[in-house]
Amino acid sequence: MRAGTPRRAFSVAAVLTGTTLTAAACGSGGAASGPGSGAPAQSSNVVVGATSSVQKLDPAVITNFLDFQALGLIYQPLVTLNSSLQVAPDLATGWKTSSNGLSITFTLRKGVTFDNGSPLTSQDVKATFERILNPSTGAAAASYLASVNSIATPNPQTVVLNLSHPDSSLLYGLTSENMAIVPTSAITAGTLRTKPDGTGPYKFVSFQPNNSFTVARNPSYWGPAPKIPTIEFRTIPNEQSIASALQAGTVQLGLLNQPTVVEQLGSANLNIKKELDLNYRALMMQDKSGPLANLNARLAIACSIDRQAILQAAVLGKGRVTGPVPQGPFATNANSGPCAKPSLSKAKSYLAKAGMPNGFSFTVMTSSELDSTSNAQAVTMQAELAKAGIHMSIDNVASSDYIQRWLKGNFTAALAENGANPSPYIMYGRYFGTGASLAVPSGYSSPRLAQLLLQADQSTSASTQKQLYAQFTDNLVSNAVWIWLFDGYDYYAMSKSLHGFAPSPSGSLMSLATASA
Amino acid sequence: MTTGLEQLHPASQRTVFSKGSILARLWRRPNGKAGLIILAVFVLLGLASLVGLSPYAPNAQNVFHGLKGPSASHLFGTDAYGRDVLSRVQSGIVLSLQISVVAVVICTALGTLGGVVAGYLGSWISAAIMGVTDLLFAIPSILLALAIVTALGHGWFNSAMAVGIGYTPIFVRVVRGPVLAVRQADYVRAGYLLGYSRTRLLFRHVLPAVWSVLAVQVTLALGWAVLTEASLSFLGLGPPPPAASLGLMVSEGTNLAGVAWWLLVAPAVAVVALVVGFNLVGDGLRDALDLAGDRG
Amino acid sequence: MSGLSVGLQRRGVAIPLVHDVSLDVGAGERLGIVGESGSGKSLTMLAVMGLLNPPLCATGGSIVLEGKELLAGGDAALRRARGVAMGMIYQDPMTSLNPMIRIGTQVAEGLRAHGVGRDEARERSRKALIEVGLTDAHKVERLYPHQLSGGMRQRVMIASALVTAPKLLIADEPTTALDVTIQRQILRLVAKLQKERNMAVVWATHDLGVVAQFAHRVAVMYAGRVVEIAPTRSLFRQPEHPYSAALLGSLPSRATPGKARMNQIPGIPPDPTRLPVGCPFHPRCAQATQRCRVESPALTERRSGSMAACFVPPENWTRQNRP
Amino acid sequence: MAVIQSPSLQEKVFSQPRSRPHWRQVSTWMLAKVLRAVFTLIGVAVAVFIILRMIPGNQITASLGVSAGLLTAAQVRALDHFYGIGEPVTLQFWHWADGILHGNLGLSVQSGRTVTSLIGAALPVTVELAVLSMIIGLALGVGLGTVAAASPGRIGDWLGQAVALFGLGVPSFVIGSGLVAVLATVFHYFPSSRGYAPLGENPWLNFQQLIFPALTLGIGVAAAVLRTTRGAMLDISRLPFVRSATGKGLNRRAVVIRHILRNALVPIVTMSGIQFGYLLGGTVIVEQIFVLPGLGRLLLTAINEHDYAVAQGVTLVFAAGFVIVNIITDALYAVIDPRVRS
Repeated sequence: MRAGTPRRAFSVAAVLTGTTLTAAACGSGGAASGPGSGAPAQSSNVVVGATSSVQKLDPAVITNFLDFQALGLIYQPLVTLNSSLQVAPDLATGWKTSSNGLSITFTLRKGVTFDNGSPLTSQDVKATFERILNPSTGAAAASYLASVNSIATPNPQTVVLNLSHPDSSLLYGLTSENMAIVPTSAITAGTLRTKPDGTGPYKFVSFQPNNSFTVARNPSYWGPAPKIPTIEFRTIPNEQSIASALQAGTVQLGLLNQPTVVEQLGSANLNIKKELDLNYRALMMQDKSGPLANLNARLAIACSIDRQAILQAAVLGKGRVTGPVPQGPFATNANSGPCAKPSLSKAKSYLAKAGMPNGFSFTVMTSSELDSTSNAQAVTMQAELAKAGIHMSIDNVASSDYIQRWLKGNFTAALAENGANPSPYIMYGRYFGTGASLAVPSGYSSPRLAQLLLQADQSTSASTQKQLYAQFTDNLVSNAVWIWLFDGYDYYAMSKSLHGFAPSPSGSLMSLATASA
Repeated sequence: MTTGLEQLHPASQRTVFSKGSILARLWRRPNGKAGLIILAVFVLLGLASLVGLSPYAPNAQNVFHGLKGPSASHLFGTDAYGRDVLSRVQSGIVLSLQISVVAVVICTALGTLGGVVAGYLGSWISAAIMGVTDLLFAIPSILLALAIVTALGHGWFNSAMAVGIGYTPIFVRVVRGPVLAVRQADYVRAGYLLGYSRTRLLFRHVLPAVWSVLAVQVTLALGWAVLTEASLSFLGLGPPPPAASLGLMVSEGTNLAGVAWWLLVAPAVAVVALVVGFNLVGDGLRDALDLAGDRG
Repeated sequence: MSGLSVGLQRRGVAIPLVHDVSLDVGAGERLGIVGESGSGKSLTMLAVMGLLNPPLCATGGSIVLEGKELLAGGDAALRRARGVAMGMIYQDPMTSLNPMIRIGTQVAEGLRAHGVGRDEARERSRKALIEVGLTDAHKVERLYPHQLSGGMRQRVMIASALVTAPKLLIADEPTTALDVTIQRQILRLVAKLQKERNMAVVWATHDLGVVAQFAHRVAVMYAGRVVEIAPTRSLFRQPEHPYSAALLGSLPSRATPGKARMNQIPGIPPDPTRLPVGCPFHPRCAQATQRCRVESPALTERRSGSMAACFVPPENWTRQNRP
Repeated sequence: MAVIQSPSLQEKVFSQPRSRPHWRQVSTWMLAKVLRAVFTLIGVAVAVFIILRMIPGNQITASLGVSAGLLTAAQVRALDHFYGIGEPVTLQFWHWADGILHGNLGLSVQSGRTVTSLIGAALPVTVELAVLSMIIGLALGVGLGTVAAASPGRIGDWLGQAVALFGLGVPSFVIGSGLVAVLATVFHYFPSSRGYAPLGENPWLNFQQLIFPALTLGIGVAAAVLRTTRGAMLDISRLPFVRSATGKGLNRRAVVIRHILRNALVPIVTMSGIQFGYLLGGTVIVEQIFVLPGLGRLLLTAINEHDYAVAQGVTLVFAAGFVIVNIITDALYAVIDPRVRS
């Protein structure tokens, strides 16, 4: 589904946040940045061209990448990620973790109002979180709040989360746009599915499914007044057409993924920025039965695969080979482990150790609907593996099939594009933690992994965490639990008239709030 | 007596099934000749890849040699993954023909059965069949195919099913008309009066009258099937990649038309050639068999 | 009309279908043309009207109407002559009227095409309808052809041919599709109108009974040729061509004309594209001599005032073929 | 032979009308048509309902993707209830059918809007596209077909045949993709990048946005109509009444238009009706290529997102459109052909 389905509609936990790059750091004091501040009318409107369309308006249940980006301009969570992917203030100006790690106290920002005019209070935060935890909301993001026992609101500006156990990843979870604070009145009225009501620099104007989504400047925004009067997200399914719309000047910011299209734009009168996305591609394997239950067989696969070639095939080399944690404070070294560099002789020796010197066969499940590059990855991988005598057949299925089989673990191996997070616990707790909800698709479990994750999450010392996560990822790689492949770029092509926009590694478009056109 | 009756039978005097004669008549028609030539060129081009006569394996990648224009080593250039476009188009033709032929077999079988039964038996069976036909007509065929492929999943056979079922109602109608007419024709009534069994009349008299209509319709259906299959895979509902499906190649080519026009042009030409080829042969056949009316 | 030939044009080669036919008809005269189906009657009539559709076309000869040459005059001259100078009644009244257009419009159409105003055209066409016996013309003109009977349609056809008051009326087997009583009526009607207007009428038919009743003169056609032209009386009394004689012989009684009787002539009419060498009738002719097999006879004057194309004078005929 | 396969044109033109010659019976005939159409629509509703439920997965996985795995059992139960997928299928169908009878096509589970409002927004786009395509197709098809039939074997005829060959042979997605590629890369022009402009708001931009997709679809219609027109006119021009009209001294133009074309209208209308059906299907592809927010795009997205109510509603609308066009076609016969009317 080239046009209908966005490339990353179904990434697990694509953790996106409203990253207010300047506002979060400087508070309301940083308003004097950029030309013509205080005279916001000087900027013209901006049209953002994207291949996908906004699908849902309720922040608690969105999964589509563009939904995160568009609603990020309207809704804000308590905390956000800054450009180095660390937790930074947003609607909460500060937070304090109790010494035993069992409670976190947030101080809410003053002078914040929702679009309906009501002021932000701790009651809204409590109601928002309780709504997410309510099963009938159906919010997958409820898992972020798994450690929360109770929510207290000692006063309108203070929220206390009482935890069942220390949980350092909770803060990272709270940066998700799914955790954005919504007004109690809208929850009661049940209007959130059709009428967004947030605290961000922009407010909702109109939504035509499959066509456009428009927001306008929020005059009562607590941060620096946005300059661009309205921002429209327009669906243009073909990247080539986005490119021509950029050149024609009908679109000011194009969200692109295809390096070929971007290369073609190089000579045009446009600025192009790129940012590693917060996703990673991996070959997930079911390690409990079949040929891949054999560690040496998995290592043989790992050693046969040239990840650089796969990167080249999938995205023309525009990206980075990666390990389990691609970015952030706990990022892993992509070139560690027994098979960081491809080696045919190593692969052969692993095969011999596995008792299958002549290789073996297995099938990989892919869905080019979900990830348009998966086919190129698979075909390249197939050729690499064949050199070592491993025969991999490709089963490319429709997205609905893929999801169904993935959830049931009904595959031997699968090429996946999964959402990453600066917190390894958030990324992998669901796969390898105790009682992990995605233990079935993960296909591998070991008490050691679960223990490392838990220890790291409950540790209050940053250095201990770093050390424990390093052990965790080493364990993953040396056991070839999965094979981590690469991290690609997101491209932002913008007309020269768009000033002050800087993409963020989280994919947030929040800097549009301080940009001008 | 029997021979006398058989002579009355219009179809028996024709040599519709003597292959040489039909081909020769087709060849004498300018449209038939052009169609046969086009089809021969492209079908042979496709079939050549089956016996290993394509320059490269259709899925062989050379990622460091992607998006190169036409050259001596790659006549139609390479795609983004460095695959040889000519080889992929060749294998795309095979896939397209494979799906189309199976689809046409399906719709011919279903449609002829339905049309003969509806036309010959009459009564409530006929009403039921025509009701289903109406229903299938009322859902635009591409939507029908879309729903079927989505429901059954991707794969060449499911594509063939989807395309075939979409065309079946046309066959039902095309077959039912002549069957009805023949059933009421004097020579069949005469046969009935002579005490021939219904089955005998059906096979000796009714069906032969339908052959030539069917021959034309099958050819046109092939063109239609190629077109629909390509449309489906253009929408991403065809056989999944890495299978070289012509529609999908066009779709991918559109995205890269600015950097690599050959990615769009080569598969598009192949689709068009197949469709036009089948249409021309169908027209030629209609002229050669002298079927009046029913144009377009 | 002289030396008219009609051919089937195919890939630049003309296959002749009508050979060198010369006929003339004067004002107030009724000329009958008889012949079997496929003898070239209709083609000749259509050629005169210039209504041959490709690939058929007039390949030679000339058609002169009131001193004006039509074949050489081009389409425009022909078009002006149609309707005004000559009108035609066609073989099949069922299909010769446009099913989608009201009768009144169809009759008036010929007038409108020649510059007559709308109201006048309607007036005259109504009159013409009344003239042909459709007395409730104001009703008929609002009807469509399918609402009329065969006889009525034929009357409408006659009305639309006569409405422009042509000098020459060509009737191409106009009664074939009608039953006998209606045939009679139509025949009488045309005869009456012909007399009133002093028109020239050419009436093509395969029905000798019609000819006997109607025509002043008769031309007999066989295989695209005129084989005999004679005043009606003399033809019936003394046919000068064996074919004419055979035709007459196939009539058991003049009161019961019938197509099936024609089969009494042995053999079948020749394929026009594969005519035998010599006289085209010789394979079926009891009188044929050696000469007939190699040479084609031309029309020659006979004592009786007829013209016939036969080498063998009736005196020399064997008994069985005499009328 | 030809007679047996299908009635010859002569028979078709001169056959007795299908209906009995009383207006009351004509209206019964129309009533029967409408009744049959209603049954067809019910059939379509049932068929679509079943087919959609054969698609693997459900609204939850369609909505959340693999994140659905993160849901707790309680959440899954709540969502089952919300989407109404916990109920037996028959009951689901009953609820849906009951809603339709009350003018309620249901709720889009993805966007939270009513299906009626989504269709209400998309329908005008598709109708406009279809009508524009039909106009282009008919103008080109009947025009060129008449020229071709009037001069068989001449330049006009060859041109017509070439257009027909092109229109029938080149799939709309190829034409559309080609147009987009050329417009975008050569002219840097992509009208839809400015967002869909409704006809009432910005007619000029609306025209720019619709003309290329309408051309894409119209070419196919034109090709089929052209061939029908040409064929029917050639056949009709051999019929006796054409000769008799010529014999009255009418000029060629009057004969061609008043007599030949007039009689060819019935097959042309038939073919146009059939083409309209194909055209409705074609809008799915063309709306996708040219980014028009019409029914086709709505349907495609709905199927992908398992938005059953939307997909069902849109398919019903498509089928209703088809059925309505059929009825209009039948009514047109009566307008054109006096024999049907009387």
